[in-house]
Amino acid sequence: MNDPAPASASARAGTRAPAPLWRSQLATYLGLGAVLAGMVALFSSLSEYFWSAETFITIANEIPALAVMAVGMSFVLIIAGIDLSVGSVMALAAAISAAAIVQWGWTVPAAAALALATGLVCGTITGTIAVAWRLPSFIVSLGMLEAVRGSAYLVTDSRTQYVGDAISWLSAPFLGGIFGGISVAFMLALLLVIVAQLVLSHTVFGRCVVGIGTNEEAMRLAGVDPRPIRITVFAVTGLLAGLAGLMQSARLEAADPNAGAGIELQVIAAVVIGGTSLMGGRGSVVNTAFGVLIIAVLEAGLAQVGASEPSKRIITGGVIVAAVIIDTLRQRMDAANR
Amino acid sequence: MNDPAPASASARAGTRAPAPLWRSQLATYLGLGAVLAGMVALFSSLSEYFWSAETFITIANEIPALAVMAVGMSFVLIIAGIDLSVGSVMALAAAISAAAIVQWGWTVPAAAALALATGLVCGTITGTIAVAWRLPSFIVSLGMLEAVRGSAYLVTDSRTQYVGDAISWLSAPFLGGIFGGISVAFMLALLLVIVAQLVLSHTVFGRCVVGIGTNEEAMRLAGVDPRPIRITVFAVTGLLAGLAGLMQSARLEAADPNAGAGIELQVIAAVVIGGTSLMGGRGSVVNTAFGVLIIAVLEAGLAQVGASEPSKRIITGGVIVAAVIIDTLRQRMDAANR
Amino acid sequence: QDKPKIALIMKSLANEFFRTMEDGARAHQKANADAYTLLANGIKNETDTAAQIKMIEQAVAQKVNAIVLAPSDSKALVPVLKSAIDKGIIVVNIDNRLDAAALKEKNINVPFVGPDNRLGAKMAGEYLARRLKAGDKVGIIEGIATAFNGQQRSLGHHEAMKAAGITVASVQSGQWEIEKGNTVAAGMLREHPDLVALLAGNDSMALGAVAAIKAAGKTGKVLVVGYDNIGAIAPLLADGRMLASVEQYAAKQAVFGIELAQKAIAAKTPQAQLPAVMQTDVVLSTKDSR
Amino acid sequence: MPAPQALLAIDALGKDYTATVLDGVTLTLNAGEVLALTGENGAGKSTLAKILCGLTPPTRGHMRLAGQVYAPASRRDAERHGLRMVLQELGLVPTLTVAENLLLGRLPQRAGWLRRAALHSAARAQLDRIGLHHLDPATPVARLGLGQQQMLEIARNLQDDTRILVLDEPTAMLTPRETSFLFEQIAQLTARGVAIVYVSHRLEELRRVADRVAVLRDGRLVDLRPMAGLSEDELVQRMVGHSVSDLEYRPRRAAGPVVLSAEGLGRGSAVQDVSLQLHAGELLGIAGLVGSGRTELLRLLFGADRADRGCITLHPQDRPIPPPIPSAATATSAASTASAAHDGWPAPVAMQEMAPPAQSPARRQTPGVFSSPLQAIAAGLGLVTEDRKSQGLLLTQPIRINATLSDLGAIARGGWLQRALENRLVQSLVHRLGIRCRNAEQPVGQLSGGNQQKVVFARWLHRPCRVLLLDEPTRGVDVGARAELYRELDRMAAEGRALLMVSSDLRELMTMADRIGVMRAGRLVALFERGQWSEQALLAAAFAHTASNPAPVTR
Ligand SMILES: Nc1ncnc2c1ncn2[C@@H]1O[C@H](COP(=O)(O)OP(=O)(O)OP(=O)(O)O)[C@@H](O)[C@H]1O
Ligand SMILES: Nc1ncnc2c1ncn2[C@@H]1O[C@H](COP(=O)(O)OP(=O)(O)OP(=O)(O)O)[C@@H](O)[C@H]1O
Ligand SMILES: [Mg+2]
Ligand SMILES: [Mg+2]
Repeated sequence: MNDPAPASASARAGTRAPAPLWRSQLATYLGLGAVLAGMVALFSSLSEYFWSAETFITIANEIPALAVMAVGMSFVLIIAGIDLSVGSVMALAAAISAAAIVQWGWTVPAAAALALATGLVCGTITGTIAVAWRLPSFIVSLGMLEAVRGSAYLVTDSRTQYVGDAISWLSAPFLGGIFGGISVAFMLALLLVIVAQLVLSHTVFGRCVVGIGTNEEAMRLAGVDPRPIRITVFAVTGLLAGLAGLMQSARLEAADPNAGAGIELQVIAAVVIGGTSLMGGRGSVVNTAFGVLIIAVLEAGLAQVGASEPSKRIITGGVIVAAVIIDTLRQRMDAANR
Repeated sequence: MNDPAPASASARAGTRAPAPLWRSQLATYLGLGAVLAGMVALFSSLSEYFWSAETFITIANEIPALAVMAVGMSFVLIIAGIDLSVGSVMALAAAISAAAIVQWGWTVPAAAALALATGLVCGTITGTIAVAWRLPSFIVSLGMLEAVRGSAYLVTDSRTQYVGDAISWLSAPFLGGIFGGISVAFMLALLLVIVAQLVLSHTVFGRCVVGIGTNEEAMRLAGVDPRPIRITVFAVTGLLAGLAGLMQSARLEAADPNAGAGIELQVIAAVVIGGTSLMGGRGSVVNTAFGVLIIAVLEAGLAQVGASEPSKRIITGGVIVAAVIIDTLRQRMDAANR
Repeated sequence: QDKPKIALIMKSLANEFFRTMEDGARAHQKANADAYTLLANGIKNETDTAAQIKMIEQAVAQKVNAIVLAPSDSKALVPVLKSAIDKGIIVVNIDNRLDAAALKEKNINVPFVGPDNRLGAKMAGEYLARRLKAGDKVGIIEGIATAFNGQQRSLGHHEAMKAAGITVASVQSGQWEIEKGNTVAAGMLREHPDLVALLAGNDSMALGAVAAIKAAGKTGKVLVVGYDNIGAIAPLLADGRMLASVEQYAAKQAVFGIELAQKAIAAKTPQAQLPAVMQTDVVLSTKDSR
Repeated sequence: MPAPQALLAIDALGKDYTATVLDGVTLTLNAGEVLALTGENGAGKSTLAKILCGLTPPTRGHMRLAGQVYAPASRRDAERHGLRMVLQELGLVPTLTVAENLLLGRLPQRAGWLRRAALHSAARAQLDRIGLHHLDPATPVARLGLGQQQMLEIARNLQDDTRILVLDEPTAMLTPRETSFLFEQIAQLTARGVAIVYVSHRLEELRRVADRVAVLRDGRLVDLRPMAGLSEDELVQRMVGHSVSDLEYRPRRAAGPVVLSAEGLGRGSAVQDVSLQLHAGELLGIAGLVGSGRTELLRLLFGADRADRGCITLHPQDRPIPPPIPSAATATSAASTASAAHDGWPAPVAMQEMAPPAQSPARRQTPGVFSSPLQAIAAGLGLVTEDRKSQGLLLTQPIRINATLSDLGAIARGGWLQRALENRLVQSLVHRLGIRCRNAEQPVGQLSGGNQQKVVFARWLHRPCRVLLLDEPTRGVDVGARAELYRELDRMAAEGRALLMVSSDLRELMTMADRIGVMRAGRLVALFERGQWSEQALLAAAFAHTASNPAPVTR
């Protein structure tokens, strides 16, 4: 009909322009960045050789498996699920590819594909069961944790499989070492973090993941079927756990059926330190990467300092909580200033 | 206008009168009861000696520690929290009481009180940190898991402490064996389950726990301060983990600083199998007890059958998922019939 | 010139055996404070091979002169050791022997200082067999099946039983833990009421077995042997609830390893020329030997 | 005029979040009076109410209660002083029972143990007061409809020790019957000397209950005067700053061909044998009492719940629906969703055949109904949900994400979101509906109630759907914005869409609808044509106990 009165319209509609996106994005990394910097400074002062390119390269080459699984777990937590089976899946994928290379004489690419496929299948099973019967993913993935670990024992006959350097190109220096000794696996993990962040914040799929994690019913009524999306998230997480298994056996040149026992808590810790909520709907992959770094630096630093086992545990526990407290306080400050 | 039409009124308020409370309550145990019965039948057919008083008494005496922790965990999950530190707290409580008895020469009651106090303090710390900074209890309790385990190593100097039969009255037959060999600990756990269920459904505290787990903001607005209730739930869970530690060292006559590593997942599994939601607001302690029984019977049965490690794992995983599926289907049928 | 720096990397320091090992090493370092500095580390749980590799890498990054290692896995650690050796670091293997084939494939020589787990287990088994008669039934509670020393101990137990004509009715894993050992033992006792002995792969599981025997009301009727001779079992050995355990001098193993590394550093012996094996003692520990 | 001793005196009260939302509000409240508080969405009404009841502290200013300085630290504290509030947003705990919710925070107990008998009798008494005689106090709240929940929320605050009762849009979800129960209670309370602060957008209600009216605009008190003698037009003028004419007489819209017809639709006892036809270009209103099954019916039509019986048929249409916001949509939606809508349907088909072939044959499917909202949306339906909090919105997410939720295809290319496109679209929606917010990045949870409702509506505004189902779409929306929503509905109808609107506001239905169906106890009991209805007749149909009413007139 007629025009809305201009005065009232402008009063009602958005007044201030939002702060530039990149600035608010960058600010979210401040808290965890500070924790990380503090830890590096502390360990450098405690241990003679900590502040060295070698140390950092070593750390960089240690994290890909954890990082890759944490990327998948970020999506799982954002969609308000949880996946406890990643450690087992990682072990099974490594074991199967080792068996394929050593026992069945497969070529390396075929075996690698098999490892990834194994992870994919495991993840798909978890996701499908959880979705089909609308069960909590906690319990489904706990069941998978046990069953998949059992399968890993079965495949390897409970013995570590020696693979040799067939797939060690994954852990070899990237581009013949132009970045120091930074490995191919690290570069792959880095790439994955970036791609995953883009997918999360810039694709329809990512938007649906966030939406389902926030309010599944609202998404359903908005015409998004949550089921295939949920399954996809678990399937991809399985796939990434499979990739982590490959990375691990490339580095160890062996597949240990016990590998990754209990690593799920570490993976989840990394994601949660990165500010992703266990209740779903909120999270960032880049922050997860910070969480991974914090855990890796802590572990490496404590080992270099040669802390006793009890103090290692106590310090680790303290740092995990402190990191989250600092990050939370920073976020609140930030929210108050907006 | 004033009198509501009888016809329309009855149509609105749900036409049929609700079934008597006890009947619908009993019905919720059907699904898990069936799973349990199925498992017992299966193991009895597989093993000559499974169907015997001895077996059941042994199982009964193995479960108190798990059951007691699961009671606490039920409350934690209902309030939409999680406590990963129960295993560590159990170990620390056992270790401290062992040290008190063996090294410092304390009397048994004093040492037992110390164990309970230790658990209470650990739980209170977890709860208080989570509440004070509004942090996810997952991450706080993960920190505590590490820190408390470290303390257990510190107290025991990483060595298993031999306690002997100082506190073995806890695992001794109840009332001199009038119930066969059923132990004092089992009776205590049974009592706790009953009391906890009553507290949950018949006290103001229990109703507040359910309310906070469902909609914390609504409770706050209704004038219920969620913070002390949250802290209490974690504190009690710590206390119960301390009690579990005592039960454990009474039974094994030794306190192992590594005891209960990873048991948190088992405890949570028992609670979730019992139908308690990880998202909070829903749960029953009696159903948790069923979950504990399922896990205990499964473990004992597999050990008795002498299954190989891989098959143990695979079967365990399968049963956990199957139990939850069956229970879910039964609940849905029930809801549809109402 | 700095003192040489030696890294001692063990399995779980939460495990009594390795705590003893660590204590021995620290005492030795204290006594030789001007000869070398020690960096002792252990992993969180015994199977966390990846974590142990990280520790080796951190040690290399810290430019240690020698690494004394109790590997958590006999194959998976070999590649990282090879790269350490290539950097001129002396590597000595203690406790759990590295896989010969893997070493050969990498073309390296790593001296082993340690006990023969199979022999130790066999000794315990033979001591037990003397109290039993042919045709008796026993159960074996093994450690984690993937662990090399677990496998070795099981082999030793089996060998001794076979030699004496005793039937092994059941073999299950107690995952090295007291609680799991207890559950498994209880199951075996119910399933085989005529079981006369339990052979445990370590003392924690033996403790669990003793509790299971008590719960089944069979104290004194079922014999138990363990392994490692931890402090907590002393009262059990004394009153006969456990028959025997195996002492393998944890403290000494690390010290021998360190001394070997020290000598090699001092004499600038290349890794390839180090002796292949230095067997350490395993001794039966019984009521009488204490 | 006002008694010398005012019960509550508010002096220069102000509140800042990041922006100032309330400033310099000064007014007094006398015992036994009803003060109506009105104003546009986001004017600060709820904020003022919350300050009164201790839910949030004021940034500036102070209050005096019966002469004493009054600065409540919490809702608890305010309640101790006798100030109670019915919140705009429901604050019930769905897993607890009706009785427990009613007495939450003061459950009868002995040494911590609940006294169930006392609890239920106290709850019973409170329920009776507000006309919920039939409700079992032991029912879990999760099983109640929204309207009943709203009644509970009110019942919860009808306490004997109340001195001031603040009602924040208590009737937004209520039908005349419930509303009159509420007004009875208000009369009793004021007779006892209780002061009432009544927030509402329903102007005719204000006339019925209020003694004085206070108008807020942009956080400032712009008017405060006795209700008597004030015309509605004047009131609107003061609220919005210009007059709004939504009461004009409107002729019946020209109905197009049938777009959707439902035959014998039913689910359990909530909806029984509903048959209706939706025509292109007209608006069918649905009236009925709280809990009469209106929401359930919409959910069945939309596939949000599965119907037990019945059949839905979609009919083809020659006239394509143009994308409603050309600026943003033309460029993009062509690729994905719009094309489907443009093609139209080949022939009248039952839903069964409409279902995508991907549907697994193994799954049992009642012939002819939608089995999921996805199917319904693909077929050109849309639903503005009733419960915006639990079913409509992603509360923690920004407006931007919420507003574009139902048509992500329109702002994406090859699965990648086009941020610029999205921002433009959202900007235009925000302007078009006058959503009052800081910017499009503000989480919806921070918006005022009416503005949240607009966001839910916005979502369906840019999607070219043929049939739009609206469940209480103007719940909590102010008159000005309401007129804007009506304008959008008119435009949609003019474009040839079929609209089905459930509303508890009879006046709204009588203004907007071309036909009005009345539901009672799950059945569609009557259907009136424009011109044939009167408020009396509609109410009679909704209340009648017997089936002696005019049979459904289906054309
Ligand atoms: N927690 C908050 N943080 C930031 N802004 C807020 C918050 N709560 C309310 N506001 C803002 O304050 C303004 C006033 O909101 P209020 O809820 O008082 O409006 P209202 O008059 O009740 O509107 P309605 O009629 O839509 O309910 C709105 O612009 C809203 O966005
Ligand atoms: N999940 C459920 N379980 C049992 N009964 C339900 C459920 N949902 C709704 N009902 C009942 O179905 C009937 C119809 O409810 P519905 O919400 O459709 O009515 P409505 O007319 O839209 O009223 P309201 O204004 O309350 O939304 C009511 O009696 C309600 O209590
Ligand atoms: Mg409001
Ligand atoms: Mg409704």
